[in-house]
Amino acid sequence: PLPEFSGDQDFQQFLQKDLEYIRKIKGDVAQVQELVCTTLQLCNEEELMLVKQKLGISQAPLDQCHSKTFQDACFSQIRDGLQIYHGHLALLLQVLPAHSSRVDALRLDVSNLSTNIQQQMEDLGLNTVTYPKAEGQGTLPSLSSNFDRQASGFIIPANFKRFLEMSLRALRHLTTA
Amino acid sequence: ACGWVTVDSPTILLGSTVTASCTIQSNRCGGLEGEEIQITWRLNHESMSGSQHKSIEGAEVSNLTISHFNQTRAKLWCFVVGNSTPQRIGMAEIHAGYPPSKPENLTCMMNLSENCLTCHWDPGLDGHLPARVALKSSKSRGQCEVSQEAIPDCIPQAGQNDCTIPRRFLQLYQKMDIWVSVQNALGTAESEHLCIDPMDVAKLDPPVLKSIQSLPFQTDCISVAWEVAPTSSHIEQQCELRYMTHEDPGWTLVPNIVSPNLKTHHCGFLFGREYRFQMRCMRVTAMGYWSEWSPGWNFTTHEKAPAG
Amino acid sequence: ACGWVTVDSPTILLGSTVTASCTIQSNRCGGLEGEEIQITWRLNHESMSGSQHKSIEGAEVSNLTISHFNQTRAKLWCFVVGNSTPQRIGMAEIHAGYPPSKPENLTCMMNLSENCLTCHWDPGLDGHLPARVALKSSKSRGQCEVSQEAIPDCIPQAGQNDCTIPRRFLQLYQKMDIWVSVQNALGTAESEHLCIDPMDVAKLDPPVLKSIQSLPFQTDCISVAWEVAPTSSHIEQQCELRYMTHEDPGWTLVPNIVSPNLKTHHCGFLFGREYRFQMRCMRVTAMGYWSEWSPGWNFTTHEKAPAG
Repeated sequence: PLPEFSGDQDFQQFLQKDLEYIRKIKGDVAQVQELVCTTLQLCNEEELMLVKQKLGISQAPLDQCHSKTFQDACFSQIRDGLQIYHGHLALLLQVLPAHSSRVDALRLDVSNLSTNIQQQMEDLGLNTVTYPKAEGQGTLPSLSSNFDRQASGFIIPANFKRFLEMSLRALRHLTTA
Repeated sequence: ACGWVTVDSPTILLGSTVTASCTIQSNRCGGLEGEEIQITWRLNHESMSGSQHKSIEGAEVSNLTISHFNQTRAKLWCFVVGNSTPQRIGMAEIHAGYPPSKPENLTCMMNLSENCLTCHWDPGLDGHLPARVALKSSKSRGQCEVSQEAIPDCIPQAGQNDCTIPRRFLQLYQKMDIWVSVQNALGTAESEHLCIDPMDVAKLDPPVLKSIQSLPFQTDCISVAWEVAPTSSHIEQQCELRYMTHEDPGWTLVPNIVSPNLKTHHCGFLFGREYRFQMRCMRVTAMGYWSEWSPGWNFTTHEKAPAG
Repeated sequence: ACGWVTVDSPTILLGSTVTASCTIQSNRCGGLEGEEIQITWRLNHESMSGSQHKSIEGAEVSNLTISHFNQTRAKLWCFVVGNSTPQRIGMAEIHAGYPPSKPENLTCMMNLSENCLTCHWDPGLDGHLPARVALKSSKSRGQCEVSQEAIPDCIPQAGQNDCTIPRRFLQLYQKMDIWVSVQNALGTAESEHLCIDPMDVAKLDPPVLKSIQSLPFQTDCISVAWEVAPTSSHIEQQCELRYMTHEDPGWTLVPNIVSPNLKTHHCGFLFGREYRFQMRCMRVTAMGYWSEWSPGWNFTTHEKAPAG
């Protein structure tokens, strides 16, 4: 039911605000990745393929956003994915203790954006149903060693940045500007 | 008790009338038994006398009326005059002032580097009374018709007419309902409500000039390379450049330089002159505030090329 | 788990030897099955190789020994080299340093206006390890043989070698046992103990010069009126006055002016000269510290009286 909305002025403003906010959060995630590199010496994702697979930290789903005909479900997946990453990013408070205020600020932005999307969907009368998550999706594995925690401290922001880039592409389709 | 003072109200309108009474039960005041009780008053240090009579229960009562009470704070003392020094028996504190006036011109500004929202207002007339001033806000939606989660009051420093709401209480990119409330013993006043998204009242941090060159070579044109501030690189901005020479210190303005193209090109410069350049930016939607001017950058254009 | 690193101890003496082992159970590492496993190490960014062998359980184990370990903090990474990019499999953080050295020259000073006791010490060599430094104290009696009520540790600001014990923890006019304790992963060290009464190490607030006059009239004598600081008016003090002229800027000192006689009289001053006076005070028992010099007071002596 979305296409005829896309010309609507409120909807466009809602999109512009979300696009700007996602760009801001993406910039902040890049800064956190820099901190992970300088502080934890973890800079290259190629070196962590094995441990990533072992830990099984999956990317939050955005499959509903790939289809040409834009679905309410895509907004729901963006909103739910943001909540998942808000939870996962808490791990960074452990592995970057000296930068907790920056991590807190990032998580606050992530939860604000998720709330904004939820409210805007309600205001625009979109279907706000939460899609069932695949088993284990969204929950972090138990991290037994310091290495596993620090490796996750690299993997989570890397996943989240890809998630934000996909969200940006999906929402840009809808802007008429 | 031996004696006490009552006033109709401890807080009154400045210039109105105060009525007070002082009651003395001499049988309860060790040392006054059987003495002839004479009651006098003192307003701060100014002596006053009331009308004294005996109450049904046999206590001595003095009533005092002060019209056009013109002090904002005063102590009203009740004395009993006996053989020795007049004795202070009771006291009442009186505050006089005005109900709070409506705070005006409420404006707010989002500071992107400190990540907080600072609001300022004009307090209007001084009520002369202890007042509780609070910047109130609540998260909202749409055009703030429905308030959602209330946010803890922001209490300004004493005597200050501004208050800063920390990031953790803000909901960015969503409307917030913000107003000022002033309350004293004589009433309450509220400012107009603002319905704003903090990011729509952001003051951007200034851009940074990266380099200035004479381009194309040997022409009167220059090319300025610049960058937006990192704290606002996610915001589409319109910027303006200004330059001046020491000889005539008026600024020349070059408007409508839109980010993100980070090079801007201008001609018509004089040869062999030292120019000073600065740039500032604002949201392309013109919402919010201009940034401060960037740090200045001095550049001397090359001498005119020898003719032919 | 797929792989892990163990070290004999995560915190070692700087310059000693580190032995570490990395174990890889390729059957537990999805994607390594059947591959020939080669283990390499990296200390921070520096590549290293260990001696690799197969364990009884069939796991690949590499042992690494690093002698004269000279970094205070390092990450020891274990990599498995397969067909693709070498994969990080495990890591151990190593801290190296020294046991804490004994803090020296512990001194304390009681500030009478802020009513608190500030102690300072020399920390000695840096142990390079996270350390807990605390100024410990307890109320005591006599010469501190028996400690009584322990006082909460005073934790200095990071990197600071002083700490201030607030008034509520102090027992004035009674001995207190005070010392510094430093603890890190390799040991603990304690300073000498001080057994002091805070009031015996008080730094008095400076006295105040009230007036200076040529007295008796037309002589080369002057009379200085002064007062001790209100915060120490209950303490018997010995003070000293100093004065100088602009012409020869050396100070002249007048010692042993004992409070409470608040006027002091001196002669031998040159006529028609501008002098600058200051005063400071100390406990008459000479315990504690001199106050700062009082604010200066300029006084010009009268011209010489015409002869006859």
